[in-house]
Amino acid sequence: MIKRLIDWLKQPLGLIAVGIALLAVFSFAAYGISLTQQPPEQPVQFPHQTHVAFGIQCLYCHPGAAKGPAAGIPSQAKCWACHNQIAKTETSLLLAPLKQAVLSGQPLEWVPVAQVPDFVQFNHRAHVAAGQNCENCHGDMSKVTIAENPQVFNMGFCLDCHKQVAGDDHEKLVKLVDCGTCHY
Amino acid sequence: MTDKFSRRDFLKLAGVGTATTAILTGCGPASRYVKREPYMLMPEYTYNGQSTYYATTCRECAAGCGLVVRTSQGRAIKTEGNANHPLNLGKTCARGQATLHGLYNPDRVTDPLQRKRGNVSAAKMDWDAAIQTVADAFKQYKPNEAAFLMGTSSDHLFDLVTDLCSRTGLNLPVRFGALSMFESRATLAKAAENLFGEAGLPFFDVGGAQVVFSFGANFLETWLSPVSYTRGFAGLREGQTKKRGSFIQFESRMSSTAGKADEWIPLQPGSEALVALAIGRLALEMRGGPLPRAFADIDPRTAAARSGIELETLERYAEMFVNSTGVLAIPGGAALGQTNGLAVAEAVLTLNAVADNFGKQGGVFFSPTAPGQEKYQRSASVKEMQDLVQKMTDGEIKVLFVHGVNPLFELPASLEFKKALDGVEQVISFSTFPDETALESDFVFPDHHGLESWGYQRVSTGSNQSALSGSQPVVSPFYNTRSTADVLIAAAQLAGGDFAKALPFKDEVEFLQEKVAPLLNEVDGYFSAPDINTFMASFQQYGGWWKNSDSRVIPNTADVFNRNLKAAEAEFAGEGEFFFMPFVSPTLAEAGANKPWLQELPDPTTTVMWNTWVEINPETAHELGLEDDDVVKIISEAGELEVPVYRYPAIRPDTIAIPFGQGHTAYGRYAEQRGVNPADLLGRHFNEAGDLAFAGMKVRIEKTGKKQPLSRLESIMGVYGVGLGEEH
Amino acid sequence: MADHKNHAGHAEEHFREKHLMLDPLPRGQMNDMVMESMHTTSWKFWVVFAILSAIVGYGLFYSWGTMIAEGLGIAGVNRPSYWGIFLVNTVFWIGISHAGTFISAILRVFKAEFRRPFTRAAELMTTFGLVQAGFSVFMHMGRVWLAYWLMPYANQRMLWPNLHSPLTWDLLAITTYLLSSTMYLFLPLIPDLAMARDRSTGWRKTFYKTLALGFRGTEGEWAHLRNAMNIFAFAIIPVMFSVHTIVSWDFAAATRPGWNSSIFGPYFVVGALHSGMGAVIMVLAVVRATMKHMKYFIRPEHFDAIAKLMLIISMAWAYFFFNDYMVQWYGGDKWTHQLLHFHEAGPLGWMWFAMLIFNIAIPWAVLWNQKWRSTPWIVFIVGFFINIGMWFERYIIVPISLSINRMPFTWRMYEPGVEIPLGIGTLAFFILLYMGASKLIPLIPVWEVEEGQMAHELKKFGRETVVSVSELE
Amino acid sequence: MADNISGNENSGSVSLLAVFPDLGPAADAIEKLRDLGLSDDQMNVISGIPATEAMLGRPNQWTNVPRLAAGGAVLGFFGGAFLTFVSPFLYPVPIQVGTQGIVPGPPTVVVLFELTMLGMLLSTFLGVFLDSYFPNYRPMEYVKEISDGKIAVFFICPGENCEKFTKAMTALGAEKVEAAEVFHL
Amino acid sequence: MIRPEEIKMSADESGKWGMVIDQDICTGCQACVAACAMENNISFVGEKDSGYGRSMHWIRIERFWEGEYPEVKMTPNQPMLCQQCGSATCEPVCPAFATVHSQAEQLNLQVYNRCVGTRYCANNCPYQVRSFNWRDYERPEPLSNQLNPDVTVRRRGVMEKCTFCIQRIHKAQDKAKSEGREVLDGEFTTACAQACPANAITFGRVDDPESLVSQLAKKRGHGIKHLEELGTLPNVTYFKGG
Repeated sequence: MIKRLIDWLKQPLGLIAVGIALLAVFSFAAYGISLTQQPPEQPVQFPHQTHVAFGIQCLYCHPGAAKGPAAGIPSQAKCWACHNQIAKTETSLLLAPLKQAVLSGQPLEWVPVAQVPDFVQFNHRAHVAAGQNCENCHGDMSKVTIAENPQVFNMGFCLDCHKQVAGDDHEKLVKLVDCGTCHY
Repeated sequence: MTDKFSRRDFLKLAGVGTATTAILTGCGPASRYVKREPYMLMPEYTYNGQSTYYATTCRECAAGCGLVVRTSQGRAIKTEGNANHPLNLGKTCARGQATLHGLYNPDRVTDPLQRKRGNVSAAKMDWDAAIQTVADAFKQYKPNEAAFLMGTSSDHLFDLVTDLCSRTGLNLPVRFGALSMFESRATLAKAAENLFGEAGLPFFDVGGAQVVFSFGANFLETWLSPVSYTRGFAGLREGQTKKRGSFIQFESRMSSTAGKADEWIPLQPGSEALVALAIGRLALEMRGGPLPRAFADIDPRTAAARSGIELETLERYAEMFVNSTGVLAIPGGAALGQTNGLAVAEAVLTLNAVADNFGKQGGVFFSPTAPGQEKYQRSASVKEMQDLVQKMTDGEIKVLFVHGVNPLFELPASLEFKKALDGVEQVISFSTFPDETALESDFVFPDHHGLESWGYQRVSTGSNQSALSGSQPVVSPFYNTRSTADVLIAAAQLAGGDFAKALPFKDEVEFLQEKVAPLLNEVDGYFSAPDINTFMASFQQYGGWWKNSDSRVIPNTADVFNRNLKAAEAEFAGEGEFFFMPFVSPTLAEAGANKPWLQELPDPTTTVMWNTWVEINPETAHELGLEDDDVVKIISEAGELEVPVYRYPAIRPDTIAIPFGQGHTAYGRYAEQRGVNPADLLGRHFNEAGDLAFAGMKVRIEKTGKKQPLSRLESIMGVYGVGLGEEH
Repeated sequence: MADHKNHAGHAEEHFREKHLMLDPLPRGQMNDMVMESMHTTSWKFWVVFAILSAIVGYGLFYSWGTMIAEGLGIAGVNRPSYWGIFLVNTVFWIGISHAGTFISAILRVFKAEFRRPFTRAAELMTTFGLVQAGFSVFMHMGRVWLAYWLMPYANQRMLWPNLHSPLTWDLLAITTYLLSSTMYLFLPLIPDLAMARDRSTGWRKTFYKTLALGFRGTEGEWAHLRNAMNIFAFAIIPVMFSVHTIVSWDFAAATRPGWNSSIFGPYFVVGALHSGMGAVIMVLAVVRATMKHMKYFIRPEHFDAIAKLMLIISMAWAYFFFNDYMVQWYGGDKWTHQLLHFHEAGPLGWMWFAMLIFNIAIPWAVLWNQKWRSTPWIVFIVGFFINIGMWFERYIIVPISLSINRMPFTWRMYEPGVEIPLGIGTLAFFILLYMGASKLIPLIPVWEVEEGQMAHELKKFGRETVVSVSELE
Repeated sequence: MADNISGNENSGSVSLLAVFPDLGPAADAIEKLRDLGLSDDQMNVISGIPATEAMLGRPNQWTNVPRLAAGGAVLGFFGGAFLTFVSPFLYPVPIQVGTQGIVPGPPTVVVLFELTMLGMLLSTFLGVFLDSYFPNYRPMEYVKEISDGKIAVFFICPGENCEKFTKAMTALGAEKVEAAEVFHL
Repeated sequence: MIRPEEIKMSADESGKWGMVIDQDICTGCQACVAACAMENNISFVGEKDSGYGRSMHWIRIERFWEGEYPEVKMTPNQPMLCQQCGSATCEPVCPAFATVHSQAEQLNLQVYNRCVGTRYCANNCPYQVRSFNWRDYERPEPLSNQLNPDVTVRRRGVMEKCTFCIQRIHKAQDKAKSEGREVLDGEFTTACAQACPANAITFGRVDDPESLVSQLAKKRGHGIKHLEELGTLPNVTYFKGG
């Protein structure tokens, strides 16, 4: 029985079948991996590009980036400050969750998009102070609705930039590639 | 440190931080689908990921150290000392550090509860019903049928209750705490009154002294204000006077304070007064001149014989009095907790007169009274507690309100507080924790944790400056708890009549403002303000209000030498052959057992963690055939308990010692069923000042044949050589 | 074949009885005997197999799984004994593995003819022992799922392993040794697999055919094989020495009292051989007693020969032990003295004395007697004691010595926890693998035996008949 | 190469396998075959024991194993050298541990040694595979008696004269001489 | 890539951060231990494990006894923590480069995420100040609210040790940088030094002769460094006093 199956698989048709099966497995795996790279489901389909188009600066909503480690998500009060003056807020389906959250006093549960592992101590302030623009890491927000990660925040991404920034300054390089700069 | 104003609307913060969930995943892969809740309304001064620091007051003991609490995203992260605060100058003890484990303890009372006494399970109530219950209790009973039993902190609530009671005719609140019991504060105050004509807590300037004689005072552990006395000790050693000061401790067991002494004198328990007087007399004789009356009756030879100290040693100490400046003698601890405690306190205080150090650097002062305080108010002695217990037992008290104290644990079992509770119709506990007393109450209306609370605490000793330490919430309440002050105010309003008039406040903060308002007119303050709102803002920002200048009081010493001093020896109750020496665990104190990191802190002397032990001299243990970790039964006239042995090399062979702090039957998962409570062994014996003679017991030891390994940080092999094999 | 018998025609009868090499059987018959020994399986085998499988399942896999899930807390390791029985077992199994190489490589190089029938049996021990050593060392890692970080490859961040660390050398050395000993097991096995291929049917046929790789025995194949085996025999000896030396450096390179000793390398190597020879002789005794036809191949002369080696190695071990002890005793600092005293007089002092009795006193008392040496059950017991003694030696070196350091405040005894089922699991797994292999792999290298029999003859010098060996290669 | 001469591929010639009970006759047979005009690469000996070339009177077998071993050793050495001398400098700033040099002295020797040996032994092993064309599961000339200790002399007779060769072999003691059975190994 | 001669060897240097501990005034009160645990998210391990040498204290206070009763004396309390050796024996033995020398801060780093848990470093630490996460120690809710977000929470199988509160170093450096100045001496300190009621612990720059630690070391003069004879170049100086 098994022998016959093996023999059949050795036929050209069988080989094609094997090929198709393998292809299916690989594409399924690739799909699975790509799923993990999709931006997650958010409570509000927040259109970054619209806000950027209105000329709102990143730091207006994420002021922590210039001050300390976390950029932060704006408080609902901040959203509402503008939105309760905008007529569309009353009608837009997109904005219904915001309205509901503000009125009911329940916080919106955002899903973090840009994340580093817990064993990495990242400080926004130092990076902003060093002249890094938001889009260097987070991509161009005028082109996306929900924030996406243009790249995986892994150690290579960090180190490549650190090395480049340090250039020929050895002391700076030592500081910027020191394990203890990020891991403690 | 950044100083930030706290605001009332801070309490409305709904957002809890982002980092919690992320942090919980630890070193593992960051969970991708973490939820982050933003602030509903972010305070202007807050930035995400940045810490905000709030000044408040530590409520782990009554000393009133100033804290600066680091908060992040609405969570309290770390307590640090308030560097401006005159009591602790930026320092904390271990308990102050671990207060966060009380705040975020998994076993806190989360809601108002009604329970059948003794039942662990309880029904949740809402706060309206709770307030109604309190109001009903006010109205239902006659004023003298209600009693408040309160802890030693916080003072603002005590003031509020005092106001309530005095204006409505309720019984005045009684304050109690095991720490003040073991400190024999009543004795110290009484001795001061007898000697100086004024009751108050003496302040001993250890830092300015050159020689310190301590008669049992464990001032580096829990005594009065350990943080400030530790600073004083550092000053003694570092030599504010350019010379490393000496320190001699008389104590039958080497406490961790005695461990720092240059000389530890394990004198016969009960002979402290003799020794103090003998040293004084010898010194005065060396100095020449007439002998004052106080020292006339003592015979140094007898004293030496009775105390077991060589006469030469006493003479050597007497020489120190004669030859050194800045000699200081401190009475305290177990020396006062004996039947002759008052005599000891008076003798030792009088010894200071030989050094003539009153009101001088390195000498004895009166602690400054706190701002707005007329005179030192001490908490109840155990004798006074006994009176309360008697009234309860007799059914004179119908409703008992308990806050900030856990009498079922802290009072000696021989006082039979449990039985007394049976005579009370309604017991209402305001405990934050499901402690033993809360478990025996009909209602538990949980107060906020200290870090969630408003309030103030008077600094009663340890500081040169007159200080009122301020509390403010550093985080919004974590559970459905409510400030007891608010509950009482609301209940009083609900009860109406005298009650409503007695507490005519909107809430606790308004009460606080009224209380601190007189300070607006005080001069020499750390800050001043034109109006109450500005004042409160600064009060919160700086963590209290204190005077800038040294406001210690120089005692009136006119009659000190001319009194007749009794050099009585202590009497010991019970049949046993061992003196029994309970002492407060330096790391746990009376209320630390529920905090896991305090449990994990090794005891400074034995390095034991998570348990209770009995200290027995190795020689004695050898005679009794006891090894380390053997469980023995300790039997006193009042009770018995089983506890594992720690062969302690620095204790008199005729003395055994057990730390107080463990032995809870309730109080959360970290405290329950762990260790024993030595207070169970204490009988009802008092000294002349009404303090418990806790060190006045004699006990027996019986072997049980059981073993219970003690968890020690130290190596029993490396430190004691046990198990290393015989020497070559 | 008959010719050989004729050549030996004059030999004394007892020579043939005694020496396998002088008691030739036709190759075909020997092949059949070996095949039959593999095929004959009694119910007892399966009972033991099942019991061992259960022990492996619980002791090794379930316990290890639990430990991975819960952390090393369920083991007995603590401060200061950060390494416990895990490392004891690692060293022990690496020690066991030394016997195979010693017998098949060193004895091959020195043309010790008695090695021929049991080289395979010993080499199997090398490979399977190393598997257990691997298990033991991986078990002790806190995050074993990241163990691949130790491999010398650059990860995504171009992080290479730390080549300063003795553990990295260990990894390289053990990998080298495991690979090379497996290859060295396999090369001489090819002709025997071809033999088995020619004589089996069904799945066994497929199995042997696959493993035999198409070996026929042409001149070229033999020449390549011979060459390779020669290279291996020489090259694997330094690898073997280096492995246990490096294992000893895990300890000797540390700045710890009692460990930092330059004699540890050879001391460990000799110790490894000591336990390894003990284990070989135990295995041979069991194989001889339980498997069909093995009494023909494994004879008292072999036990005699191995036991002689054991005696010599025991003496060498005693020499190195004393050497280490003497130097530490004489020149050691106070911590070293404390440690030596602790070894002898501490709570586990009995272990130190047992070690000396098992490793020195018992072998010396028994193995001087040729009759006892030639009695399998006696040498089995001696081998058993040596292995216990050597395990004790490692226990003294690892957890007991770790108990004492330069910070007396941290001294503490070590009490094993889940290490015990794990350790028993590795032992059971070793036996299980061996039992399985004994049914799948020809335990006797028939071609080597035949080659030896061809080379041996009896020769008369005057009145005396002696065995003479021709060098065939 | 002699291993692979195959009658099937040389159409018109016949492969024969003469099975001898012992080395001596086999060596004689080879001598005889040579006398009969066969060259050394037209014959091969298949045996169950490693009979040396000298025993059979055959030219030395060429084997690449020692050379491959040496080559592998060199490769291994360079691998080790890469790890020890190069890999520490592949970081932006070399990682410092203790006060040991970035390239530590004695540990370098250890790593070099282990990787050299690993390279050598691996390549020796692979050398056997390469030189012997292992694994090889194609049908080959073989008789099972070989693993019973018989010596088979395998040769190619150039077609017409096979009778002559068979006779000669039988005369020298061949137990059987037959057209080489293609044996599915 | 840079050339080897550019690598600084800390043997020639005095280190950067250091500590001075005055054992004469250390009262053994454990405030430093508690402060350290709170600051650094150290797990508590419970009675059984803590009594079996598995407590996670990054700093422990050692005390011994001298003499026999009644002449017995407690030796000066000795806070023992990672000495941040200039030539640390823990570093070379880690096969995974999980414990390395920070060339920027001259500290011994323990990189938790690189640690595979061989525990060789702990064996080789002469001070025995490394603690290992033997289990995933439970931290029941809501205790985790107290966790310091600046410090990684360690899980089972990872070695950890005192970091000289490197998160505070970084914070101070970041603050100083944002204000365009150097970090001032005493601007920040470690959690243990901050809590110590006796001020027995002083932390600062040992390579700055003007800093308080350097001044103290100079003033007291006869400080000792533990196990200095092993060549570990520890950066913690002890004063026994008395």
